[in-house]
Amino acid sequence: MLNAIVMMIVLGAGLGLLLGIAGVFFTVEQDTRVEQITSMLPGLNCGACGFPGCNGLANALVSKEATDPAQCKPSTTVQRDRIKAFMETGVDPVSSAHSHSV
Amino acid sequence: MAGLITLFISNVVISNVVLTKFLGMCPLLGVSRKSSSAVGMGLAVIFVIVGASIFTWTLYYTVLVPLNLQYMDLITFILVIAAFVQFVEMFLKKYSPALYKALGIYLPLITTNCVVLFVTLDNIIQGFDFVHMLVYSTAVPTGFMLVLYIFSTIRERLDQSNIPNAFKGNPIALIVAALMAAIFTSFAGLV
Amino acid sequence: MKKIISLTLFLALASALAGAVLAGVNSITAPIIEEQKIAAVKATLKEIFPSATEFAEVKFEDASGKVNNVYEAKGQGFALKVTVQGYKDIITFLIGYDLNGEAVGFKVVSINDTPGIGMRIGDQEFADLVIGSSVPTPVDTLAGATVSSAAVVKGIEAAIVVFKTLAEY
Amino acid sequence: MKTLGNFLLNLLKENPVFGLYLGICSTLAITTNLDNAIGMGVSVLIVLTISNIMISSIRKITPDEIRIPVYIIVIATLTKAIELLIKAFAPTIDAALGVYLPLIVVNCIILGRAEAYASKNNIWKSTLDGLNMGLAYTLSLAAMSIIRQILADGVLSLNNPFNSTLIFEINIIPAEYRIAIFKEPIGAFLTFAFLAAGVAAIQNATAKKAEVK
Repeated sequence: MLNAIVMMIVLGAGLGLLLGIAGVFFTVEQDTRVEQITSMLPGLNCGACGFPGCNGLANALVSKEATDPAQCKPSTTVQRDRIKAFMETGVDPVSSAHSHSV
Repeated sequence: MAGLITLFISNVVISNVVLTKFLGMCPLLGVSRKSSSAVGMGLAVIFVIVGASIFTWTLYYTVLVPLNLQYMDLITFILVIAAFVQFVEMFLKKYSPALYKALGIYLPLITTNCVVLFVTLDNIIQGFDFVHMLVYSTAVPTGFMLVLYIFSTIRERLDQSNIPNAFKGNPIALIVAALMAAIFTSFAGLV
Repeated sequence: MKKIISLTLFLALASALAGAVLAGVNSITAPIIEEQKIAAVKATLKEIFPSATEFAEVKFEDASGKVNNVYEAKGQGFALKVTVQGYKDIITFLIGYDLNGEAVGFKVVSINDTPGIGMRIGDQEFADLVIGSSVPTPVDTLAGATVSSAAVVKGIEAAIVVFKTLAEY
Repeated sequence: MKTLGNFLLNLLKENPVFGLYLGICSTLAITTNLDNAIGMGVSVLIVLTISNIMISSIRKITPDEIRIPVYIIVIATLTKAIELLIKAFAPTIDAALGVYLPLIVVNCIILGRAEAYASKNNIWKSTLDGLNMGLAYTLSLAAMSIIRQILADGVLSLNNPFNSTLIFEINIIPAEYRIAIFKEPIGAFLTFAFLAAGVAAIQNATAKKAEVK
């Protein structure tokens, strides 16, 4: 029991630290829109859209290689409309709606 | 040596991981639309599986077995795979943008690719030593890449053909997979 | 920096909880799983040696690599668990020899072979062929299922080699 | 009655397996008979529901950057726990499902629902979602396994997984007309392709109807 807990603490902390540090050292500037669209997709990375991963679809959407977020099969209509609105206006309807209400 | 070659060939063509064990179906249906992305994906999977196998095999025999924690295999393996994939992705993005463009973009897809977890678990189930583990973990994704590539070339042509409406897209791809499975069965007598 | 530490701590905490849960479940299930394994082997051994009461796993040497386990039925004979490569998949079977070297039982433990072709080695017909054989006169192959049955026959030959080292035959 | 109708409609329209192609690896692999399909379906149902509950209950304290690793830890823990319990209490299911049991971890349905639903909704809703999706998955597996088992073995049967006694067995197709190929990978792909095409046809038809209206 104790073995298991200690081993998992070490592993979890080790991997977390590794990725955390890597995240600081390896950051690369990216079109922020790609990141924003990626966060609006379901994040399954299932590949059903035909692009390599959610990031791939987001990239394609930004570069106009893909036009319809409905290519992402697992996404809901709410998510699709949000992405569409974001691509047309450059403003995230959800977060801007929040800021208005405040 | 002969045993190793048999192991390699039988896992590339005979007990092909996609066509007989049905693993890695998501990328097969998703990334197989263009043959160039099939090769990129295939190479990335080979790299990740070999890397992840070395890590998990070592972890299992140097940490889990001595501590009598064999039942922690699943959770430690999946964590190691997820971290390894993410680390490689970040590393490539920073230091080799060219390689990242060719292979790296497929990396996030791989964490949820069941072939990776399958190979790492199977290395242990089959009781492989280090060398057999290396051969096995190269052979399985090679078979995956082979099928992915053949599949993508067929699909490029399928796009041009007249298909019943309901079968458009994935259903016809699955029919193609069925035919390929039938063809690959005939390799069975090879070894 | 602060962020890295807090994230790491969260991940470590989550991992620790997971470890605790799994260790808990394992401590409940481990003895039951162990019992199941022994019970499963015992049931098949009992089919081969119905009158035997005591079974024990024995150590052995096998150059062919086909024989996995050997069980001794005290005063009755030996049962050998053998794994071979069939037409496409792996076949595991148990074969029992009494102390006179006569095959007294044959049971396919697991087979995942081509249905319609290889499956026949799991049939009673093949079992009868094997049970009629003995150490000096091993089995012939079964027509129509040559790859699978040839593999099993090779496995039986390997079992005979091991059996000879164990029994004073 | 209306909710049942809605449920069935959703089962066809938003079927996680045949509509969205989620979790198809295990669907193709283990649907050779009804026993395996039910065993796998119920395992996924349990893991999915509990993971939805847990992820929903920690959704406010989970840091956004590491939410995926945290979800993976939760799901992997549950899967291993289920695997150990099945090994202990239903060894026949364990023997039949083999390595596909631990592979539940990478079943896209579970991580997908965690990310798309449970991380954004309250515990009660997430529980319902887990049950709903899990049931749809189980029914899809059952449908596919029934077709394959009848065509390949000519019989439909169900065993009690805890003591492997036969619950029922119906002979449908006489031995000489059985199609053994449906036990094989080819049969799995074909059955899946036709079921998926059927679902697509229904989706197309309802979409057309909506357009006409």
